[in-house]
Amino acid sequence: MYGVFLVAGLALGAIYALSGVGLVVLYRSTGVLNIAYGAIGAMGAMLAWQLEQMQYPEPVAWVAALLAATLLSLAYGRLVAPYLSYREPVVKAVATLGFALMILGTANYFWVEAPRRLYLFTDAMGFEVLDVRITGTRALVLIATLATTFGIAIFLKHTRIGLLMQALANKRELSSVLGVPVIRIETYAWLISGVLAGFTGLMFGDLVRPNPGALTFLVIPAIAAAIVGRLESLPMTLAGGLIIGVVESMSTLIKPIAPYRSIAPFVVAAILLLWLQRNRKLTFSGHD
Amino acid sequence: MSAILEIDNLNVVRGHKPVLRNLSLRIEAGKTVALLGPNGAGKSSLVLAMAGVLPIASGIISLDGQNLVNRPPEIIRRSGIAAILEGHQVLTDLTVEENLRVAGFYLGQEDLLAEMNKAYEIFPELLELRKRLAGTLSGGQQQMVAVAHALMAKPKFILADELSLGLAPVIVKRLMSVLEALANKGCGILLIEQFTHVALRLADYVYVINRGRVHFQGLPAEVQANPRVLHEAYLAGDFELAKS
Amino acid sequence: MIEIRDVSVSFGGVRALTNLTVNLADPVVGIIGPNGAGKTTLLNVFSGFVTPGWGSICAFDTDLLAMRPHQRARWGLRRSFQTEQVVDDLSVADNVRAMLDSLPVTSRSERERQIEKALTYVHLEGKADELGSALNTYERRMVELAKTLVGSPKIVLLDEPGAGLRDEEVDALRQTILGINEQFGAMTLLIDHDVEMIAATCISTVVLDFGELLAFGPTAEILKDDRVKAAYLGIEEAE
Amino acid sequence: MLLSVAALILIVPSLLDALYLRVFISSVIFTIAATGTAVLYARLGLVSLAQVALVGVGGWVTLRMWHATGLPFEVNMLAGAIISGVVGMLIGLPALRMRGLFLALITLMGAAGFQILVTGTQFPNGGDGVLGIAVTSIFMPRPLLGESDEAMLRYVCVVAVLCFLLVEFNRRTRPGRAWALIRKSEACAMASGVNVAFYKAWGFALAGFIAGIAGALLAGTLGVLDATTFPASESILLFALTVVGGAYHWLGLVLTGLLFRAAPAVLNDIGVNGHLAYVIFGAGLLHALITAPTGIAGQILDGLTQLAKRRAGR
Amino acid sequence: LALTLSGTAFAQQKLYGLNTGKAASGQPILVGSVVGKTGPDDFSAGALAAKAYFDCVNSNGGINGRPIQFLIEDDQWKPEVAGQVASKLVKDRGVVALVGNGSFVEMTVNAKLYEQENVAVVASACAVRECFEAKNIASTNQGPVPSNIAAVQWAIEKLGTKKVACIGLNIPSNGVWSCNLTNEWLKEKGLSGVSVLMNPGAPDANSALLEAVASGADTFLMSLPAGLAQAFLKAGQDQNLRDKYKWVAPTPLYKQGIPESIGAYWGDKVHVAIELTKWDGAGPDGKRWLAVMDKYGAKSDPRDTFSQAGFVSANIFVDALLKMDPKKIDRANVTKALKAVKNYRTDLLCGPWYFGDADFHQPNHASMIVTITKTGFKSETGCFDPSGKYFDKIRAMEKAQKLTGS
Ligand SMILES: Nc1ncnc2c1ncn2[C@@H]1O[C@H](COP(=O)(O)OP(=O)(O)OP(=O)(O)O)[C@@H](O)[C@H]1O
Ligand SMILES: Nc1ncnc2c1ncn2[C@@H]1O[C@H](COP(=O)(O)OP(=O)(O)OP(=O)(O)O)[C@@H](O)[C@H]1O
Ligand SMILES: [Mg+2]
Ligand SMILES: [Mg+2]
Repeated sequence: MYGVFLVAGLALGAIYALSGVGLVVLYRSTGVLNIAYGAIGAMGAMLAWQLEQMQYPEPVAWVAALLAATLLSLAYGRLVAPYLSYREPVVKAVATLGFALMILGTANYFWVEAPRRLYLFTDAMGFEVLDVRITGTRALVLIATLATTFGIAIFLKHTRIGLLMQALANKRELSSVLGVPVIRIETYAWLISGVLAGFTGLMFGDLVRPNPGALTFLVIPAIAAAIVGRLESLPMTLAGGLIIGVVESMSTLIKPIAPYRSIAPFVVAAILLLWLQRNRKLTFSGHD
Repeated sequence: MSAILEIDNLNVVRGHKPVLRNLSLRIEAGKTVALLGPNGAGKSSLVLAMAGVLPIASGIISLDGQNLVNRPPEIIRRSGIAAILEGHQVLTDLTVEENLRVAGFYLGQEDLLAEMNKAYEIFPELLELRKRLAGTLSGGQQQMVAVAHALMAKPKFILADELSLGLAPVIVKRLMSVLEALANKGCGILLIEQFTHVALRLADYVYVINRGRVHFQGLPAEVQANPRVLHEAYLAGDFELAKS
Repeated sequence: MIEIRDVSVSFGGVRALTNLTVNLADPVVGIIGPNGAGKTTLLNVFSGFVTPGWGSICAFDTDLLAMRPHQRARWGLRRSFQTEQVVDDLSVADNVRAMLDSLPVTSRSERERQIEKALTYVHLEGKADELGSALNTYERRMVELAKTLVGSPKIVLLDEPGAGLRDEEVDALRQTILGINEQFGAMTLLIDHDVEMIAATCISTVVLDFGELLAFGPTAEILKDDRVKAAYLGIEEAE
Repeated sequence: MLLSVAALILIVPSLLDALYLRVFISSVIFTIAATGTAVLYARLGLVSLAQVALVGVGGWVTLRMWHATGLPFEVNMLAGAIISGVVGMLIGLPALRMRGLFLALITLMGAAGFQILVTGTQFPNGGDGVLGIAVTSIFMPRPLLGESDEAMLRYVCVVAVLCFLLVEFNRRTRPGRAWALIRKSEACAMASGVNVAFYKAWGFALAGFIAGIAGALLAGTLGVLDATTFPASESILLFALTVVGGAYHWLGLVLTGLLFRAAPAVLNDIGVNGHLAYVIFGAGLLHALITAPTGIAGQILDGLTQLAKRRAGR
Repeated sequence: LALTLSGTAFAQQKLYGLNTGKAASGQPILVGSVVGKTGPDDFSAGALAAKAYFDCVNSNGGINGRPIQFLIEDDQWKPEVAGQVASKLVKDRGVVALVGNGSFVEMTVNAKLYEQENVAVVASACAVRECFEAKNIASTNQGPVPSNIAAVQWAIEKLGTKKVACIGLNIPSNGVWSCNLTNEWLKEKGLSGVSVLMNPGAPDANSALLEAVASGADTFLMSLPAGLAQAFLKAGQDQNLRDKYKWVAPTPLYKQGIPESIGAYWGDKVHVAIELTKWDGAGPDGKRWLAVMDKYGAKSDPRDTFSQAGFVSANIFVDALLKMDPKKIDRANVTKALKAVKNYRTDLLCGPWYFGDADFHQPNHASMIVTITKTGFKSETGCFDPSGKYFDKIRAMEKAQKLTGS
């Protein structure tokens, strides 16, 4: 019994982790916590669904989803984000809510609520672990999460672009005075996170449901995973996402709290963060 | 061929307040120009404007005839003007070595290492600290990193704002000789210093500004011979203040 | 009278202070040393932002380290910072008043009297109602200084108060510091890289290097010390 | 100043039709809530993304109190405000060790948690026990002085003015100075003898208290509350609009309330499709954040000072 | 032949209201509707159908010459907005009644206003408990409780269900309420049921599914909105549980596009209790509904259960008003007339409809069962009224007040 919920929890956790990683990657390079991340992914997923309805082959749908999300991400990164670059991180973050509302409104306008289902070829595959069937899509999410976590961690650490991204996230103005081509580097970051958002949206569209509202606000539990990684550490974000998933799934077994299990991301994030901060002294101005 | 960095009739506004008013100034390669002035005169604003951080309302900044007005900071840096901003500005979340790598990222790998080693030679302290996050350094150590940033860029011109602020005398001396050496190699230097005597000793030419305007320009000897020049320039500000 | 015993601080692997032991008694004591010597760290130990690995500081028969930072301020410890901290949207008087808020000065008139005295002392009496944002660098320094002087201070710690000031202003600052003990009865510890200022104000001086005590004694003697010259002033070859 | 505000409060409500009476009541209530957000943001430099959730807490307690005791509205409102203040302080506890985006996100976690809890428990509507839900909702009556919509609008305006004054009083006295120091730097504040933890907690408690009042008024206006009013995203939006309106001046907070509640209502009233309204609203939010860094109020006030200067110059 | 002819004639007459063929030009009668359009789901289908019918009536003589001006307001799923728009309709515009309301929040907030202002509401999409327990609101749809119970009763009879897991939203007035009543009903029958509650925003239906599996039930009753029910089915497909359990659901899954979107995997395995009769019903009103929608509705207007319900609401309203003196059509009289409606019969509903003067309104409580096939829906039963105390009470009340007898 426990095993079943453990496996299901890991599968769920991978969902949180994957979007958490996407959030952290962008935040680390641009200082923007993108609340529109879910909405961008949702747009990709809806487009993929639409193309499937129009009988286009599946690869076309995949490409369209990734492309649409990347374009949206780039559009915001190039056209809007630079104007807000000198603002504090919280303002930069809440500004993306404006973008999220725009995307959500547009998506809802074109795709009025109706029964929908996104099919991916990975749905047909699957294997069993501890009596739980893991579909190809879920396995893909888990693998992709692991791959992006470590791939991007290595990329940021060992490449020049990674270094410049870190510099930018730290102090944008000083970096530009030091000669860092701000716009170009930020464009890379928005590009990478756009691709990730598209991929995440596609996966969520399949696993959750292709519904713009539901996908848009999934960003909030995803932020919980990112918080566990202090918006900084990709492996910790991964761990955070998985722990959150397992806790949420396992609390199904405790009757009185089972109906409230969706609260797990927030409780786990708050507790883990407080615990990770236990040795910190009072903060000094300018440091988070 | 000697490069010239020229500023002509520059106007800069911060908030709603003009901080530089029709300011003209010129730095030649291999020469050190001291920029003096009381607090709030606009010295730092000039550096920021030249570095491309502050928008320029009107006027010309040109490097060998190439106009740099309102170009992005990284372009200005890449064209050979390295500014050391006021207040020991470093990338706090990066290590010292990463700081230097960022500052010289557009050099080739070999060049980068060579420049980095040169910087470490000038500041052996930094070699020991190279794995530390710059944010945890002492004020003076951060200032060394800030200077090293500029050195990494192999600049044609260095704009140094309050270079000696917070540095021990031993380091200030070392820095001054570094600047001298750079000037000898053909680098033009704009030196902003509160310690007037230090600046005057090094400078080939002096500007005294107040309230965004040039009040005096001439040879350091003139200022040294006649300190009233400085006082009058400073007072000019107060006088205007009293009027307004 | 301040007794510093065996104070050691390390940040991770970095030793910022090593077994520092020294007794300070003069009204104005200087602290000098190369960059990264541990001067600011020592001040931070005083004000409680850094907890030493071990060691003790006993000031006027009180164990300083036993108190929480804000309690030390109430006890009579004052400090200014390497980067000034005047609040822009409070008036000059309110900047000073904020300090008095948490001190056990009960009567309102006494508070106002002290504010006035401190502001007069730093020659800002005419600017009491101006906002912090309207001040220039020198005036801001002076507001910081005035803040340290209200509410019967016992120890005033100043971290590079002269940085960024021009020569005449440094002169004025010097005079101000020299009068603190007489006017307000507090003992001053002064960090600065301006050796002239140290020489002119400090009766004795502590020299730190790599977190250790390099020398301590009357300022004039200290500045002649060869080791100090070599490590700090950098004039060994010149002479 | 106060006189002209009083005159406005007296006259305006009698000119409005039923729809806009309701709309303005909501707007004023969220102006009050935004006042709490602004205390933290403008005075302490801290961001709370849980304000709307705290409004919910205040409303919950107020309803619970009324169903349990039947005491007059004002008493229940005070209870709601106090409890919401305490909860606000608890959510703000991590603030003792964090600031900036992190702290904001922790409070967001609080808001998201509240959303789930209150969806499951719902707001008290007369059921037995603490969490009981009645078969037929019993409506909490309006406060005695606000029985009609017109009177209620006056009532919330007066409470809003009182909340402004409460904040202003705090700002001009000890807490205000302590906050100013903390905002500048916590180290500096501590060195000045400020008990940083206490005054930060005080800021959160005050913000929570004010949110609680807003919640009570909302409950008082509608008689029942629903979980759908208090999702986490609304808390984010309220903060964003506080920045857009301008957190540093009461005029900004009035604008915040109007943007939060009146703007969508106008779009709805003139028949704009709800989804398109989202698009317009989102774009407006971005536009305002970009073009008015000090908030719309900041821009208006700036413009006025410039104008005054130019007049004086002539 | 004669029979069909007279049938068409009857339909014709009703289709065109007064059937004058002339547009009404008198003083308009204001009628309102509050629907939850912008939000997690779109509940406006009922109002759109009502609008189509009113348009039809208006171009055929209106209400004895007076046209109906129909004002639809979107409550955006927000209680405050619901209060605002209801104030606008009831107080500012002075509507005589509301028709076709459909919302998750509106009825709770406005029930008191409607009572105070003495305005009657003939709703068509009530989803929460408060809607059925308000004095001035009566709906033509039946809500989750009868629908849940009908589905379960049929599953017991036809599929041999022994234990039911009711998967619902963790919302007291919706999922908790309907699942509790279903469980009580099961207990009364000597069987057992458990509630599996999930948050509306829950990303993953998988753990709800596993919880349901762990409960030991043999039948899953998906008392969820269509989107979530579908996600639940998908989780079931991922785990390949189709044949291990029985799958039933209340009305929400009776929706166009569902058979295609849940996929061929589920063909003939999911059974749905529907609140009104089938869309393709052969009855005159069923045909008339589709005809009106085609002629006066927009192409994009849904043709689903809630559209039927809205159409019925509008018919009830028009029929009531046609009997009134056109000069005396004001709110008080309209409310009186609507409350007097009883034993209203139409082939779109399984039973007779009434408004009545009670604190509680559940006039529609009989259902039909359909099975989702690979391509559409297949009827399993005709109309039937579920057994049990819950319904006995309603039926007793109907009899006592003579609301249904002919
Ligand atoms: N961020 C800012 N926004 C608006 N005005 C500013 C800003 N920073 C400085 N100023 C104003 O610009 C003017 C010039 O300041 P600047 O810093 O250039 O002077 P400075 O000569 O470098 O002085 P210091 O010796 O104190 O460094 C001053 O009047 C100052 O008030
Ligand atoms: N938070 C910290 N983490 C790690 N190392 C630190 C930290 N703070 C200070 N240090 C190190 O401790 C040593 C002493 O620093 P401190 O700031 O006391 O120097 P200082 O004497 O004030 O120098 P300066 O004259 O440059 O201000 C330095 O090597 C510094 O890098
Ligand atoms: Mg300067
Ligand atoms: Mg220091």
